[in-house]
Amino acid sequence: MKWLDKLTERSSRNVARQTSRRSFLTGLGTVLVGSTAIPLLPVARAAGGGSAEESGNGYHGVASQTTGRIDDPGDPTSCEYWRYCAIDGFLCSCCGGSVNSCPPGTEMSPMTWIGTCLNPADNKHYIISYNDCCGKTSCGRCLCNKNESDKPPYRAFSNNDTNWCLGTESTLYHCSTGVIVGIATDKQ
Amino acid sequence: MKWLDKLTERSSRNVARQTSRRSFLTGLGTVLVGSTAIPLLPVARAAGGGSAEESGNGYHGVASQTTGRIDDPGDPTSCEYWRYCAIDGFLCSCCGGSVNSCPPGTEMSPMTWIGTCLNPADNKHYIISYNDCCGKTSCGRCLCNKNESDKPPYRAFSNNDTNWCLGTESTLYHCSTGVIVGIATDKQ
Amino acid sequence: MNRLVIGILTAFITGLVFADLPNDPNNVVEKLPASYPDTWIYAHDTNFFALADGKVVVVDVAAENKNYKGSVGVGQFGSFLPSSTRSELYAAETFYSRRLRGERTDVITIYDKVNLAPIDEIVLPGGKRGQLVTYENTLQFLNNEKFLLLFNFSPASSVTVIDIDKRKIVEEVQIPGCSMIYPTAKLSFASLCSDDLMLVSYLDKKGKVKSQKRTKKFFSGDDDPLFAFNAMIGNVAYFPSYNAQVQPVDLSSKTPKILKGWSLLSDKDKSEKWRPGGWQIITAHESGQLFVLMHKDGYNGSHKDGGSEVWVFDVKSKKRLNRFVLKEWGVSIAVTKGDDPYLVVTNGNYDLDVYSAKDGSWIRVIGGKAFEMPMMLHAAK
Amino acid sequence: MNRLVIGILTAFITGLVFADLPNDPNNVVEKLPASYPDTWIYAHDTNFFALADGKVVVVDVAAENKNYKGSVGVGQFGSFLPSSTRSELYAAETFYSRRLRGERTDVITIYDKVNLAPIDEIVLPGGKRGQLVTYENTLQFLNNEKFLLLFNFSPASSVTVIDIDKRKIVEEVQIPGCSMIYPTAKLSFASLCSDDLMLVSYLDKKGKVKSQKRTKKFFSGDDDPLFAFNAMIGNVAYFPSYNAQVQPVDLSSKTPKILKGWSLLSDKDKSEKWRPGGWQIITAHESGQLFVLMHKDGYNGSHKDGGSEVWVFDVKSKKRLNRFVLKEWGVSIAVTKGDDPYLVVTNGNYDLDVYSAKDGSWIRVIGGKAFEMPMMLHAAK
Repeated sequence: MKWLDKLTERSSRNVARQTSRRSFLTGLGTVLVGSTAIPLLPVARAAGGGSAEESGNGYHGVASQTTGRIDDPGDPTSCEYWRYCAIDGFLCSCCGGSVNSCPPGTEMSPMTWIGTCLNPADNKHYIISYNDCCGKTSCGRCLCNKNESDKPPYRAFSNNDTNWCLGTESTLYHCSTGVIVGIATDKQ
Repeated sequence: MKWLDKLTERSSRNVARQTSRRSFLTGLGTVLVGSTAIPLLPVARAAGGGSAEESGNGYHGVASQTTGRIDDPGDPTSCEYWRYCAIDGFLCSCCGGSVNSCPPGTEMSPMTWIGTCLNPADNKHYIISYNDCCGKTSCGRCLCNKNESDKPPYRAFSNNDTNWCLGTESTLYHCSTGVIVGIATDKQ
Repeated sequence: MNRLVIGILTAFITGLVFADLPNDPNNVVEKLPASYPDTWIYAHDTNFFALADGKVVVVDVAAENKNYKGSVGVGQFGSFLPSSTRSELYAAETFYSRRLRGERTDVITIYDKVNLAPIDEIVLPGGKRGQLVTYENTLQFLNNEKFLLLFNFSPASSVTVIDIDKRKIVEEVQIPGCSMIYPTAKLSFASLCSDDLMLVSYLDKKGKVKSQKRTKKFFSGDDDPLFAFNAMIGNVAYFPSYNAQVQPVDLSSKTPKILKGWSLLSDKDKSEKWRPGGWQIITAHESGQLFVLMHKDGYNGSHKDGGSEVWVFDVKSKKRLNRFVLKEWGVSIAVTKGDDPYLVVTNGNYDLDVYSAKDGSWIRVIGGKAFEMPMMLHAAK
Repeated sequence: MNRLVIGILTAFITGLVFADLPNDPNNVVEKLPASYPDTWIYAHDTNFFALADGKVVVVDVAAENKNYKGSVGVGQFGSFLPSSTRSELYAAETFYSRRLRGERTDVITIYDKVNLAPIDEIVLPGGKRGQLVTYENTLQFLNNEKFLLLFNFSPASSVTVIDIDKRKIVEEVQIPGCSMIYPTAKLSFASLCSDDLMLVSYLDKKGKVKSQKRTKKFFSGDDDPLFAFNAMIGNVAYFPSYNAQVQPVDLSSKTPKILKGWSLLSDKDKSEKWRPGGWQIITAHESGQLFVLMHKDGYNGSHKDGGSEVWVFDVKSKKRLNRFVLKEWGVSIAVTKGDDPYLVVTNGNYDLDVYSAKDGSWIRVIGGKAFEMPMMLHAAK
């Protein structure tokens, strides 16, 4: 299940933290300086002031998590977490699941699309299987769209526009995981 | 079909125009001065600056309408239009219908809840039947909740919490009309 | 950080020799405990922008992190009720064969708490399930959770009695002109009626209706209606009115005892026109405290406007103990049970604000588009 | 206005003697014309926050007022296609007996344009309807709209051929490793394939597959994939690539003619890394103009980021004619036909911005929660 970012007004306010440059939102009052988005418009600026409610992941009302491993760095509730380089959907880490497990009552899709993401801790590329969790309505939380090496639907298994809730009892899409299935030996 | 205002971030920005004091939004950065809501917080203020896109109805991206009658004053796409004193739902005027007609492909509910609203033009109270239009998913546009003389569900025909898509082929609620069915002779 | 520092850090980190991260386990689906802690609540998202697609989210309000535990679908003005004696959840819904249209099927779905998965369903005939913006008292237990009672509205009013042990419908009780289900004694329930009184329906052990009885009139629907929401402390139901009266009704015996009402307002409060308002505007803690969502400058029609403050009352002394000024405008409120209760507030952004119910201090916000409109908050009972 | 002025105005207005407003007519439901003007578009709202509950909204982009004409439900990654020869609309959807679960039924529903009401449906066996974020080429006509073709993905790829006159399925064409339906001549269609070429499927007059043929390789899915969206001018399909090449394919004869590609970019554009990006990133006007949604500072993965500008090209001269700076960041674009074309842009707030397609001047915004996510805009053809 793959798609583009939903831009509620909320997300456009939290533009600096919620979205990387890889977002529609770059057109809504931000400018890119290096890899940091700086809000420019008054609306964005007014809302951009950090507060205790804003965790580093940029999703208002979603607290940060850690993997607990120094060799798996980052926040699994953040769209910037390294495994999510080609993810497209709601992060299961925000929905009662985790980076590699589905929320209760959903079914993990046996078919997936595959990404190859760089782990900044060991500088190795890992093969990530973006298994969808299926059978409940859209989670709604932590929508994240990254498209590194995403291909069009005619390269199906590298495509994140497809509803990958396939081979499950129900094709309703709920959220997405990012499961390590191997090391990409052919990448540097 | 009756409910409370949905407060998207957008609506909280347009607080001064979109909502009267009869809204949750009065808690979100506004203060009441007479009958006009004045935005106080920076966020509300930044967004409160009018622009050509903001019609008098306060719904961004919905242009104003008139009834074309001097004795039926106001804008049927505005929550402040006099007939809507006890409405609760999406205004059919914004959804392909009008104040007294349903959008194509929906079915008008034969059962309704009833309000009594003051027409400021002739200072008379009219009996308004809030017929729901049914059979399609939520219109989404121009959500408006007014509760003048709204009663709890045990006074069913004066209650706007009930899904009045009753006696229709489908109970899916789409939008609400405000149909004049008579003059309220017993009110001053 | 400038490039040099980043370069040094990168060199440092990549200089560490890590073993490859292991492959993740395959096909893991989370489970929940068979019974939930007191700090877990059920947030019912009515989702007005896609009404057929509502849901109930299980939320741990005590947890800063991973507080979204899971969800079950409860759409089309559905009703929801968690069991406290079984590891089950009940959801009354309406389905159509073509989602928005086609053949209608009303169903009570039974979910298990561990897997949040449907384990059975009871099909409801007649297409008359009451569809209202989420109210607590449209789906209730009776007889120590042996019976499940569902409110119907077609627009004739009735209550369907289901034997949950047998998962069978056993009765339909007509309650003309009345609404809602307020369980009284073991085998009876009251309903609020359009003529300013309660109708009490008495069942036999099989769930069949034995008799019905009307109380005297005890409020005025014309002048100062009681809200259909109430809060229970012990066996006493506290119903607030539009104009901030509280009407206690003792539901411990078969026939409700109408107790003496009192006002939430001081003279100063009255002059400032404070009133209860919002959706779920009242909640209670078992220690005897009543929490009411209040707004100033009330008027005809402000009773669903929400509120800026939650007022805390001691029901014995009828005194106001506290006045919590909310961080964000409130729409619905619920208090969790136990010694360290939380006050959970659906705010005007439709996120949940979590406060201490003891001193009103704000603790955290839970949201992030987890809900479109969590109108109803079910705390464990 | 001060109170005095208001008082005077009130006295003036109420001093007028009005006859009572008449009662409104009863039970009126609007109708639409049997065929729609060129300025009406279909905005397909994929609605990711309630995916089962998507819809298509009919919008008159030329009207300031009353521009929301009506809607039909198209959910669960549905596909949609309006007819230009019949007064009909087609929607391919997936339903479940319990909304989110239960028995699956895939259906093509036929709506009439006048009433936006379902008039018939074709049930699709096998539970294999392709579910993707809304693409134009998953549902297409062939043979002057006698055949309706639907893309399946299970993950085996195939195309179901439906005879619309008879409202019957006549064939399923296997297209292994390929995707989408690009009609070529009267009885054939092409699909884009994973091995960098097109597969062409030839049907007989009854809709049965006669033969299939692969073109030579003409692009590189590894290095610079073609988007699956294209824009048609006459019988030539213009496919943009991730890196801003345009690949024209002449679809007028049975076998597609791969024409010479060209770059949208000048050397300066290239140094600024301009690229097409967004969802529906390309559209055309029949006069020979191509419109492409562009963003700066492109990188691996920016191809769905949307864009700040729409660039206008003349396909004959391959010159850029115009460069429209959008008022709001764009996600999807479509141009209406006729002498006064409009450029319609789904913006980052998921409202529709309407521009003049001639000079790029902004005209109006159409929104107000009419859509959650109108990813695909179908203009009349």
